[in-house]
Parts: sequence; structure tokens; C-alpha cells
Amino acid sequence: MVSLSHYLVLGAILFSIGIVGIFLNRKNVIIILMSIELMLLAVNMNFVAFSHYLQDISGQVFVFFILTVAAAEAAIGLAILVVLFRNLKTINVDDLDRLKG
Amino acid sequence: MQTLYLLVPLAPLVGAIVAGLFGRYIGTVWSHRITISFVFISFLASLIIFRDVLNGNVFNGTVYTWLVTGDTSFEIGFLIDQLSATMMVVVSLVSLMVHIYTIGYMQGDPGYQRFFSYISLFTFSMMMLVMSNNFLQLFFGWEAVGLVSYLLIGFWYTRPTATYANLKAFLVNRVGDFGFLLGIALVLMHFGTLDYAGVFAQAPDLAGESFEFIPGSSWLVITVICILLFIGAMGKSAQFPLHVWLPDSMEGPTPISALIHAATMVTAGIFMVARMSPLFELSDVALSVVLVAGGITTLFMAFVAVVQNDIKRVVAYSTLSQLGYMTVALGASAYSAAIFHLMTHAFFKAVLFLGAGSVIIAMHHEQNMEKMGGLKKYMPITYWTMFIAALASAGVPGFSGFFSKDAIIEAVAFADIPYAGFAYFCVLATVFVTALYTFRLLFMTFHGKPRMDEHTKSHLHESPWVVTLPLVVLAIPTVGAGWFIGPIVFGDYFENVIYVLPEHAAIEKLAAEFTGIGGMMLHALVTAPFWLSLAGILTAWYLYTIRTDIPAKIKTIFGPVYTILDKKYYIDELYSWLFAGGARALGSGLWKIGDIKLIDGFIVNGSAKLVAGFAVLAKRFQTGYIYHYAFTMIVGIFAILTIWLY
Amino acid sequence: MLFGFPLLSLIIWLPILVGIAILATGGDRNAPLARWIALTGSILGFLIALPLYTGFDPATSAMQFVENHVWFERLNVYYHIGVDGISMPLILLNCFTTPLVVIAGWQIIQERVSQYMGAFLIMSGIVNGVFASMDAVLFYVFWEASLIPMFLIIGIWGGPNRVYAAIKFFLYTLLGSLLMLVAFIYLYQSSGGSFSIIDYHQLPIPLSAQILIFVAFLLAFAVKVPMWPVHTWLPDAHVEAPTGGSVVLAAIMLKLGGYGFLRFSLPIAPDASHYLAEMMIALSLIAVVYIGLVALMQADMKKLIAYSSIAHMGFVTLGLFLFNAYGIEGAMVQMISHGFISGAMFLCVGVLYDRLHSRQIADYGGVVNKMPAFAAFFMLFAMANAGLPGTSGFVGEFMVIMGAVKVNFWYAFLAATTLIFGAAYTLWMYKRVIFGAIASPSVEGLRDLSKREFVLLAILAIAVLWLGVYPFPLTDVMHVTVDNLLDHISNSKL
Amino acid sequence: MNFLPPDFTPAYSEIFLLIMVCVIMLADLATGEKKRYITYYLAQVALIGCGLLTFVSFSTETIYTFSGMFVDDTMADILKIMVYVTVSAVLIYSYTYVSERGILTGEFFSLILFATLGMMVMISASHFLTLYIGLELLSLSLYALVALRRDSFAATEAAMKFFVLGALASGFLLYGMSMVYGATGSLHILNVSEAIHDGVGNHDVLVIGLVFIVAGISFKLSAAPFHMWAPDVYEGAPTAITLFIGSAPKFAAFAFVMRLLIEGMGAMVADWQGMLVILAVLSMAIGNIVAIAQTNIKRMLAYSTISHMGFLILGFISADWNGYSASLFYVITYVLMTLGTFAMIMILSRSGFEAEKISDFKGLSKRNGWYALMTMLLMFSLAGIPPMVGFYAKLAVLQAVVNAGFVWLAVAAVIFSLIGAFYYLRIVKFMYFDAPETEEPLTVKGDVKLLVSANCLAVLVLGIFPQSLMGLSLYAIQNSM
Repeated sequence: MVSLSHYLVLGAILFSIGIVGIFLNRKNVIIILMSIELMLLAVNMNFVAFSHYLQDISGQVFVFFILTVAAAEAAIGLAILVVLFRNLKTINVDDLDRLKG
Repeated sequence: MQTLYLLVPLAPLVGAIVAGLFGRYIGTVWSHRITISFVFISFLASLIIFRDVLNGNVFNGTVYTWLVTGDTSFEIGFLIDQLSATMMVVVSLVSLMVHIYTIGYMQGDPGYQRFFSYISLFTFSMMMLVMSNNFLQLFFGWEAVGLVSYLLIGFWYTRPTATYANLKAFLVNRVGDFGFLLGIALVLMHFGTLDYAGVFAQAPDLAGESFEFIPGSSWLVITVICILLFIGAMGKSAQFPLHVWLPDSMEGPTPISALIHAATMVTAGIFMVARMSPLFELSDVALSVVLVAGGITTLFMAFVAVVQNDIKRVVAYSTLSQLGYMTVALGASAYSAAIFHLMTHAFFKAVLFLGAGSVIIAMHHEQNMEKMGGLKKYMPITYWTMFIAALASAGVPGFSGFFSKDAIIEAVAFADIPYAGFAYFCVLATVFVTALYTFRLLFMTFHGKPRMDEHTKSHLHESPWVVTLPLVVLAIPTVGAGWFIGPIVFGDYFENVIYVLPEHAAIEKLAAEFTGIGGMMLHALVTAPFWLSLAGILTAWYLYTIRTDIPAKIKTIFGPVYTILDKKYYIDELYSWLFAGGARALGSGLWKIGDIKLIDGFIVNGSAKLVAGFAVLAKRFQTGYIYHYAFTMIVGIFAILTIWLY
Repeated sequence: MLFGFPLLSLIIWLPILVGIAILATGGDRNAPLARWIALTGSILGFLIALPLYTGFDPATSAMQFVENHVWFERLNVYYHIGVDGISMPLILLNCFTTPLVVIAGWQIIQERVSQYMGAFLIMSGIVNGVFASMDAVLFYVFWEASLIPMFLIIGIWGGPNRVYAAIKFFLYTLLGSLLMLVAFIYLYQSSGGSFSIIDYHQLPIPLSAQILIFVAFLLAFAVKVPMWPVHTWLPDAHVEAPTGGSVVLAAIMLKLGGYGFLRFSLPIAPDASHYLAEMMIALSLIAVVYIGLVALMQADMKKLIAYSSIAHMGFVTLGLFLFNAYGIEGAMVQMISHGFISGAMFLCVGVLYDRLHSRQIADYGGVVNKMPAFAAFFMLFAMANAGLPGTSGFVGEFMVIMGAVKVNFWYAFLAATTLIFGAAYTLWMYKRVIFGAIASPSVEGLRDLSKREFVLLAILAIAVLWLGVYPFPLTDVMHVTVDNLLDHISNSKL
Repeated sequence: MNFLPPDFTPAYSEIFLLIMVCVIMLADLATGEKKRYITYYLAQVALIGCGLLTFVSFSTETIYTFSGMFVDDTMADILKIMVYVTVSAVLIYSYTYVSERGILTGEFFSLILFATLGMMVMISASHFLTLYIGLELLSLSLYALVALRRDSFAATEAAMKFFVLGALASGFLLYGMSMVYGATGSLHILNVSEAIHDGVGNHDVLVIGLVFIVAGISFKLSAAPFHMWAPDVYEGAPTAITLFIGSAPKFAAFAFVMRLLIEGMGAMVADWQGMLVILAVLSMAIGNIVAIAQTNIKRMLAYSTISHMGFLILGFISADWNGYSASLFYVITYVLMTLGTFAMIMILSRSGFEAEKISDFKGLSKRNGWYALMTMLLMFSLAGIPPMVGFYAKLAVLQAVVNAGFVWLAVAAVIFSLIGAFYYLRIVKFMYFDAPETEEPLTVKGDVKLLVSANCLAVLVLGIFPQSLMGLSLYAIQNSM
């Protein structure tokens, strides 16, 4: 039957997909925002799995806070994206290299 | 009595300071009056002390403690005994005469006061050297004398040859002092004190001791000390390896050549070895080294003197050769003979130099003998005083030179330490050569046809009294000094001052045969030196008055020999190439490669460039792309994870 | 504490406060005010330092004029200052030199006078602090702080290539002293939490640790002395520093290294000192011979004198590692005499530089014809630099050579070569600059010493001659301290 | 089931600040462009109020409220007071700069105060949740602040980078927290430390959790492998915001480490000590070496921050109260120096001219001697040269490291600080040895001039009498451990 380690493995896979999404992606910034969301959801998966396994509710309460924070982050991320687009007329990741050295 | 001892060195010092610092304000006349009067006071004081020493009371006390460190205390003090008393008299007399002589010689020279202050300063330093009762003060006097000779040789500082000569003189003296200081260091190490009395007392029981001087071989302590001290003497008294500076020091004004480079400074080395006789006696190796050095110098320098045309150079080389005589005497443990010759030589050499000086004044500073001749008529006093000095220098019986040189020659004959034979041969051969070049000088300058141009010839006249008076005054002891040989050399004059081992009995044997001055002169007729000197005089007379063309022919026949002698065996060139050139090359090599390239370029700036290189390299990692930043973070995490989990 | 009055603190903080007051006088309008305050401050600094000598009791090796207050307990650091036979002469030398430097810079420095004078006075106070501090952190704070004024002096008023020289000087010394900091912290640990130097003297340390500590101290002090491999900053710093700067640099900054060896390396790590003595002696002898030859070849007067002071300081380190009374006292005397001589030599070059704005020997020749009084002074100092007996230069070298021969004849042999090299490079430079006919029209225009310069050189000449003719009072002060140090070094601490 | 209202007294200052922020936002609506100084004074009043509140409720024993999620101990109070002082100083320094650049808007003040609130929550968190909430509140308001200057390309790009990497880091942190939660079964820091102490959880899971947490921490501290964001954000953001990012959050990061790593996972000291050593060496190396090759002053100061954080971590490595108090002292002195340095940059830049390049400092000693002297004090203090306070900070930290037996680390730290000294020296060189490029006199408001002088002289005075600050940091740590 589906044990704790299965959930953890799933959580880990989702998490690493999120990470890979950030540094492998060359196209645009929105995909980065999406992969950030994915990472946070993977962590929620972990918390719920542990909370159920430990029969302790506080893990799941934590998940709700993470969800709200993730929403706030998405909001700010998109706001910055809009400002970025207005200035640089592009949201291609490769063009964001003015600051370097 | 103490104040008198202090007066002897301090009076000239005060004179020097007054003339030196306030020379401009007190004018030329007053400056020479003050310096001469102070030196005269010093001369009088030394005479009184000499008489006091003669009737027996010797003084050895300290003036003040210079320094105390590591349970030894270094003092400044005086040792007044027969040896230092004689030296004081000789030094102060010659110095007084030179002071008077300079009034005439340095007439109208801008540096007049400065010159007087320097010669008084010289008298002060020589007195400190002679009267000291410990090695430290001896070394102080030693270097102070070297300094003043540096100042005086380079007196006419605008002449490049003069400034080159005084630097060379100072550096060669410094090489000698280098050995001397190491000798003093060893003395302090082995005897624990620098005081003569203490050192001489412990000397016998240290005779056997030896130490790993060079890691392989073990040497006698006394030998090493004596050789090092003798290196100092060689530097100061211009013996063979370190003689190169004396001929060049003729660049200085003639009075100082007389005072410093004939009578007093160069004899400091001889005085020192005589003073250290208790040490030298204990090591035959050192004595033979002294002997050999003396022998080489006396013979080879005499040869060079024969070919010189500059009047002062001839007298300079003659001084070198006579110093060789004294060194040979020291080597043969005939210390009293050496001191006696030192005294007589001081007088007749001073006359020769001052005479040459007066000739130079008359000839308007022309020093080349080939342009002189027939001055006899114009300068009778100079001629006759130089004639007496020449006789003394050649060793003609009756004159002082004969007694001291003859004593030395016979002492060497009796000496039985290694290389005594070689020294005896050198000393004998030199008698002939000395006579030759001394009378060559006399005949070329005073006899024969005058070879100078009309203008100088018309101005030829005898030098003023200021110049001729010292000549006459010094001519008297040139003749008379010899007669005191009895008590000084053979008697007990230096009895408790100079210590001679029983087995080095050269002087005792001579004393046994000594039957008074007359007897010695008669005895001389039988011995070789008299005939050699006579032969020398005759050849000089023949070559330079009768057949003046022969010397030119000899010169062509013996071409290469002549050039070697003329170039002074190329020693000057060797030294300047090897030592001066070598030091400069090594210096620039070490500086350019060592400092600039290696340390500065490679290590210091090199590391700076290395770090700057790393900085630029690391800066490129900051590419500006978000995914590179994310990538480094992830790599970071992955690295730490692998380290900690496995 | 002399009759209840914190004399030593006053000696340290008075110059610093006066320096700050001068800084406050602001711009160049009231430059004369800044100069006069500086002069009175420095002379006052010297006068209050005199009771240090008169009130000093040469019979005890313990610290005198001690003041010990808590500075900050967090790291157990105390404001602990005191003076003994080793540090007292050096403080006097420092207080003696500061007025001279202020006078030297009187006319030459025209722009930013207040900062110049202020920097020197603060510098003098800080250096007094270094010599007097008995607490490791206090010592380190003063040691590093002394870098800042000298860095600014070289950098602001220096010659054309001053920036490189200033930064090189700063980083070179900083490298050494940072390792010393780690050594202090290690000692703090092993001594169970105390920064007092006196505890370190008694603290038993294993040999391997001692060697590490010794190496750390070696790097810090070798750079300051400077010893042979780490000396390349000194010629640059000297050539670029203004006259006053190089006088202070030569007369005082180099003594910090020698003092450091005496106060730290020898007593704290005696076994390591014995273990590494041969290396140290070898380095010092290299300094004497190698640098002597290099000095021969310099075309720039200041560089030549800089190299000559490295050679003279080679004697100091040689003397220190002979472990006998001659050596150490000789090193002390050499430091004091070198302070006078090289200070005077730099002033002489400064006199020439102010007139012709060139330090190259080739630009001069026949100066004696135009400046006889200057030539006389320069002769005296050149002779002292060559170690002529009767001048202070000889005393130190004589004692060190006497000490060296006790250890090994060939050490003395190599050390004595300084007689020849010293005379060679100094007098050769003297000949090319002073003697000879007037070389160039610019030399023709030279005028002799002004009254100010005359007084300056006269004071130093008297000092050099006095120490040469009668050094007894100086050495008498340090006997007991040096003997105490010697038998402290002789018994091992393992 | 009766609901007991929790004891609000420890959180009074947080509540008061929240209220004041709302008041400011409303007040900002009412006031037009001209009367912006009202919101400015309100912000200052808010900070002073919080200061009073914290000061009043100051007590040496630790109080837990909100069922153990919020703690108020001496360290928290001292850190909060430090934060208030820093933030009000930031506001004073940046008022002229910000008004010249047209970003003197209501959002500026509210975002800064929200960030301060986030910091305060982090400082007194004793539960993973409060810690995370505080962290996110701080981070999000910082992202917004960086992007405040809408028309500047650099600012928006910096904001985006800061946002993405910040989000990634908080993702790591959360993942670590989940692992630790899974292993120890509780989110309360006290329970977690007891669980680890008793060896309850599976060791490997704990280590994974620890690694991810350390990653999150080192991002916040901008320590080496996770430092990449700092140079770009410091350069891109307007100087006022960079000043804010470089100073106050460092206190929060310090508290973050103390709460999470020391109080929470103190038992696993063997593991995280090694990690911190790696972080410290890397950040000192990269920070000092790369800074030499910089020409932009803000980017150079970013790398200098990285190297200083390396030194800060040295304190934690020694893993005892002596080390932590050394680190606290280091943080305080570091913030003091950074405030002064950035304030000088703002003084140098005028409307339209950004003092970006290091060479803008050229000839400052001729243009204005006083500020040159002030900057020199700062530079020597940053380089760690006595008698400035920077030296004592380095001394305390090095002493702590040597005490823990890492002598080689101390030697490495000292060598890196030597390399570091060069680029601080270069600024002093520019100021004193070179001629000025522009002859513009510096126009500075009275209060800024006063505060900058106080700030720089504090660097010197604290250098001469360091006992006050050192004693305070020791007192703070000892009472809260």
C-alpha cells in the first residue's frame, strides 16, 4: 500500500522538477514563476505526508500559510514581470544580463 | 704629571678646533700662530715627559671609562713608557717642523686655515694612537689617523686625481683596519680584556692554545691574532699587498707627504708591532710572515723607485722600501733596531720630502725630474741638506741611516726563523738599489745641465727661511741621531717595554760585538753593505752625470722589464679590476637580479598580479544570467549534501 | 607612576592630542599657527620625556613608570604600559627626533601644512605607545595605528611614484603583523585568557608551537627591521617619502622591528630562538654583505642611504641572535646611533633636494665649493655612517663584532666587511656629490645652509659625536635589563 | 472549549508597528506630493514608539506566548532596538536621495516598515512557522522595494533576480523545514532541539533537512555559494534601498541563524560546524578577491559584505557563547560601518548624477576634508586596522575561532583580510593622493551631516572604548542561551 516514503519520493521528484525548471529554462520568466510555484507545492506535499504520518495537525496548518505566502509571492513576481516588460520590452531570460562582473 | 699627559694630545686638538671652526674669523696669520704654539706646547710637554721617563717613572692609567658591557669595561687611558715617549718626541718634533714649513708652502692657498687644522688634528690622533694603553683607543687613533690622511690627500678637492687617491687610501686603510679589528676581537675573546697590561700578562700561558680557525685545520690562537694585527699594520704602513695607496697619496700637498706619509702615520704599524712584541714573540709563524712581507716590500719597491721620474714618487717608493726594512727588523725580533730606524728614517725622510717640496716651490710646482738639473747653484741650503739626507738614506757610515740600517741587516743575518735567509738577501740587495735611486734623484735634480725652460730658470731662487729652517733643523738629527744607537738598540732603553724571547737572540749577539760608534763604523768597512752602498752611489754618479745617454739605452734594452716596473707590477690595475670592478659587478648583479627581478618583480608584484588575475577570473563567474546563479546555488547544495551523506 | 603623575601616558597622549589640535586648525591660511603649535608640542613632548631618563632606576630589570588599568574585560585586555632598559632609550630617541622633523619640514611643506604636522605628532605619540605598551592588544593597536600616518605622509607629500610606494609599504607591514595577531590570539588561548606580555614570558610552550610563534613574530618584525628577503619596500618608501617622512621612517620605524624581537621573539620563544639562531644570523649577514654591495651601485642618494640603513639594521638582528651581552647591548646602541646617523643623512639629502629637486648623484658634483659648511656636516655623517671610531656608528658595530667573534669567528669576519663596504659606498657617493670641480650650472647656484638647517644638523652632529666619544650613560641604563633577558633566554621553557 | 486569549505583552511593539503602518498608508492618501514629510515623520514616530515599547518591556527572563510560537528574551530585545535604530538611520540618510529620484512615495515608507515588522517577527520566532512568516514578510517587501524605481532598467532587472533567487532559497528552506518536521515530529524549536538531543529522528533525513536549512540561511547572509544575488542587487537597486538591504536584514539573518541553527539544531553541531567552515572560507575568498577587480563602488561593497559575512560565520563555527557574542558584536559593527559607507555614497551623488564609480571618490580630501576623514575612518575600520572598531570585531571573531581549535582557519582569515585591505586602501588612495575630477562642493542637509559624523566618530570612539558594545553583546547572548 502507499507508504510515507512513496509520498516523500513524489515530493522530491516534484521539487527537483521545479528546480530544474528554473535553471534549465532559457525561454521566458513566466516559466520560472511557474516552477517556483511547483516547488512550493511539492513542499506542501511533503508537509501533508509527514503530518498524516505523525498524526499531528500542525504540519497541515503550516501548509495553509505556505499557500497564502505562495499566492503573495506570485502576485509580486508578476508585478515585477510587468514592470520588467514595460522597461525591457522582453521577458526573455537571456536579456536580463545587464548587471554582471 | 697627569695634566702634562693630557696636554700632549689635547693641545693640538684645541688648536685644530680653533683653526678649523673659527679659521675664517681669525684669519690666516692667527690660525697658524695658534696651531703652531699649541703643537709647540705639546712638543715641550713630550720633551719633559721624555726626560721624566728616562729617569725611570712609567705611567699607565685611565682617563675615563668609555663603555661597560658584558663584565668588561673599555677605558680611554695612557701608557707612558720609553717606547711611547720616543714616539711622542719624534711625532711632535716632525709635526712642529711641518707646521712651520707649511707657512711657506701653503702661502696664499684658500684652504690655509683648514690645512693647519687638519695637521693639528693629525698630531692629536697620532698622539692618541701612540699613548694609548688599550687596543680600543689604539684602534680609535688608528682610524682617526686614516681619516685625517683621507682629508689631507684630498685637500685640493677640485683635482679628480686627488679625490680618487684619497678614496683609494681610505679604502685600502679600511681593508687593513678590517683585519686589525678582527685581531682585536680575538684578543678580547681569548684574553677577556683589551688592556695591554692584562693581555701581555696572560700571553705566555695562552701560547699553547689553538682553535679550529678554518674548519679543517687548527691554528695557534696567538698566530691568528698576530697575523690579523699585522694585516692592520700592513694597511697602515703600506706593506706589500696593501701598499698601493702610498704612491697615490703624493697627490696631497708635500708637507703632509713629509709628516704623514714618511715620518709618522706610516710608522704607526711598526710602532704597533713593536708594542705587541710580547704577542708576536710567541708565534714564529707570525714573525716569518712579517719577515717575508717586509722583504718583498723593501726589494720590489726599491726597484720601482729607480724608474720613477716624479721627484715625490721616488721619495714615496723610497719610504715604502725603508718601511720594508723596519718590518724585516720586526720579523727578526730586532724591535729596538726597528724603532731606532723608524726614528732616524723619520728625520732624513722628512728632510728629503721637505727638500723635494722646496724644489717644487722653486720650480713652480713642476715635479718631473727630467725638467730639472743644475739646481745646486741656485738652492745651496736645500742641496746640502738633501745631500746629507741622501747619504744617511744610502747608509754611508757616520750618518744616522747607516747605524740603524746596518743594525737591521746584521740582526737579520743572526735571525734563525724560517725565511730569514730570503729576507737577508732582500735587505742586502736593497742597499745597492737605495743608494742608486737616492743619488739618481740628487744628481738629476741638482747636478748636470739645467733642463728647465727659460722662464722658470730665471725665477729660480732659494726658498724662504720658513722652508729652509726646518730643513736645517731636521738635518742635524739626520746626522746626529745615529750616535745614540748604543743605549737605545743595544742597551736597556726598551728593557721592560719590548719583550724578546731568549731564543730570538739577534740583538744580544749584536750587543756583544758592539764596541761603540767608532768600532761599528770601522767594522762596517769589512762588511758587504758598505761596499754595496758605495757601488750604488758610484753607478748613480756615472749614469746620471758622466754618461747621461746610457739610462736611455738601458731602458730600450730592458723594455718589458722597464714597463713592468713603471706600471708598478700592474698591481694597481689588478686591484681596481678585481676588487673595485668585481664589487661593482656583484653589486649591480645582486641589485638588478636579486632585488628588482627576483624579490620585487617576482615575489612582491608577482603575487599582486596573481591575486589580480584570480580576481578577473572569478569576476567572470558572475555572468549576469539568473539560471547561472540558480545553478551555482544548486551545485552548492548538491556538493554539501554529497560531502555530508557519504 | 612617577610621584603619582601618569608620566608615561602623558608622553604617549600629549603628542597625539596636540596633533589632533593641529589638524583642527584647518586649511593653509593659518599654516604658521599650525607650525608653531607643532614645534611647541614636539619640544614639550621631548621635555616631558626627559624625566624618564633622570628618574630611571638602572638597578632593577622590572618595569618602571608602570600604569595598569582595565581597558575592556570582555577579552581581558588591560591598558598596561611600562618602560625598562630596552624601551626607554628608544622612547627618548623618538621624542628627540620629532622636533627635528618638525623643524626640517618648516619651509619645504607649503600645501596642507596642518595635516603634515598633525600626522607627524600623532605618529610620534603612537610610536611612544608601541614602545611603552606591555599588553599584547595595546601593542598591536599602536603597532598597526603607526602605519596610517606614515601611509598618508608618503602618499600625500611624497615623490612622483608615491602611490605605489605607500601601498606597498602598508600591505608589506600589514602581512607580517596580521600573522603576529594570530600568534597573540594563540598565546591568549594557551595562557588561559591573558594578553599580558609578562605572562607570556613565563608561559611554557612546546617547541613546535614555539617555532610557529617565532615564525609569526619573525615575519612581522623582519618586515619592519627590514631583514634581507623582505626589505624591498624600504628603498621605495624612502625614495618617495618627503624629507621629514624618511627621517622618521629611518630613525624610528625601523626600530620597531628590533624592539619587537627584543620584547617578543626572544623572551616568549627562547628555545625556538636558539633553534633558529643560525638562520637569523645567516639572514643578517646576508643583509650586511648583500645589501652593502647593492648599496654600492645606487645612482639615487636616498636609495643608497636606505640600503645602507638596511645593512646597519642587519647588525642589529645579528647582535640580537648572538645571545651574549655584547651582541644585545651592541644591537641596542646600534639602533640608537642608526637613528641619529641615518636621520642626519636623510636631512642632508633633503637639504640638497630642496635646492635642486633631484636625488640623482649624477646631477651633483663639486658641491663643496658652494656649500662648505654643508660639506663639513655631510662629511661627519658620512664618516659616522661608515663606522668611524669617535662617532656613534662605530660603537654599535664594535660591540656586535666583539659579540660575534665569541660565537664564531667567521660571523665576525663577514660582519666586519661592513667596514669596507660601508666606507666604499658612502665615501664614493660623497666623492661624486661633494668633491671635484663644480659639475653643472645648477650646482653653481647653490647657497650654503640656512640658519634653520644649520641648527638641525648641529644638534644631530653633537648627538653623533657625544654617543661616539662617551657612550657610557646609554649602555649603563640597559645592563640589568639585558642581563635579565639573557638568563631568561638561557633557561629553556619546554 | 474555552479559548484563552494569549499574553500579548511581548508582542506590543509588533502590534503597535502594524497599527502605525496602516495609519501611515491612510495618511499618505490624504497628503499630496508636497507634504510627503508628514509620512516621513510618522514613520520616525512609529519607530520611536516601538523602541520605547521594547525598552519598557525589557526583562532578562524569556517569555513565550502565542502557545510557544513567539519568544521575547534579552537577545530579541537588543536586536529589535538595533533594528529600530538602523531603520531610522536609513530613513534619515535616504530622505534627500529618495526625494531627488522621485520615489519618495507612501509605498516607500510602508514597505520599509513592513520589512521591519518582518524582521521583528523573525527575531522573536521560536516556531518554524513564525520564522517563515517573518522571513517571507521581510523578503517580499524587499523585492518590492528594489523594484520601486519603475523607470530604471537596472532596478527592475535586479528586482527580478532578487525575487527568483529569493523564492528559490525560501523553497530550499521550506523543504529543509519539512524534513526536520518529519524527523522530529514537531515544529516548535524547543521540541525540535530536545528531539534531536534525544536522537529521535532518522539521522539522514535530519542531515538533508539541515543542509537545505543551511542553504536558506546562507542565502539570507549572502554567504559564498549562495551569494550570487548580492552584487547584482546591490548595484541595481537605488542606493537608499541598497543601504537598507545591506544593513537591517543582517540583524534578522543573525537572529535567523541563532534561532534555527543554534537553538533549534544545536545538538547537530558536528554537522553544521563543517558546513559553516566551507561557507566561511568560500565567502572570505570570493568576497575579498573579486572585490579587487571591481570599478563600481556598490558592487565592490557587495563583495566586501560577502567577505564580512564570512567573518561573521567564523563566530558561529566556534559553537559556544563566546563565539556567538563575537558574531553579534561583529554584526553590530558591520552594520554601523555599512550605514556610514553608503551614506557617504549618497552624499557624493546628486540629483541626476549617481556616484557609481570608485573614482568618484577622487580628491575628496581637497573637496571636503571632513568627509574625507570620515570615509578614511570607515575604510580603515572595514579593513580591520586598529584603532577603529572593525579591528576589535575581527579580533573577537578570530579569538573565538582559535578557541575552537581552528588555528588554520584564523590564518586563512587573516590572509584574506590582507587581500581585502588593498581595495579599502585604494579608496583612501583615491581620496587623498589624487586630484578631484569635479570641483562641486557637497551640499548636505544638517541632520544627515550630524548623523554621518556621529556614525563615523562612533567607529573611532568604539574603537578606543570597545567594552560597552562587547559587554552588551555578551550580556545579550548569555541571558538568552
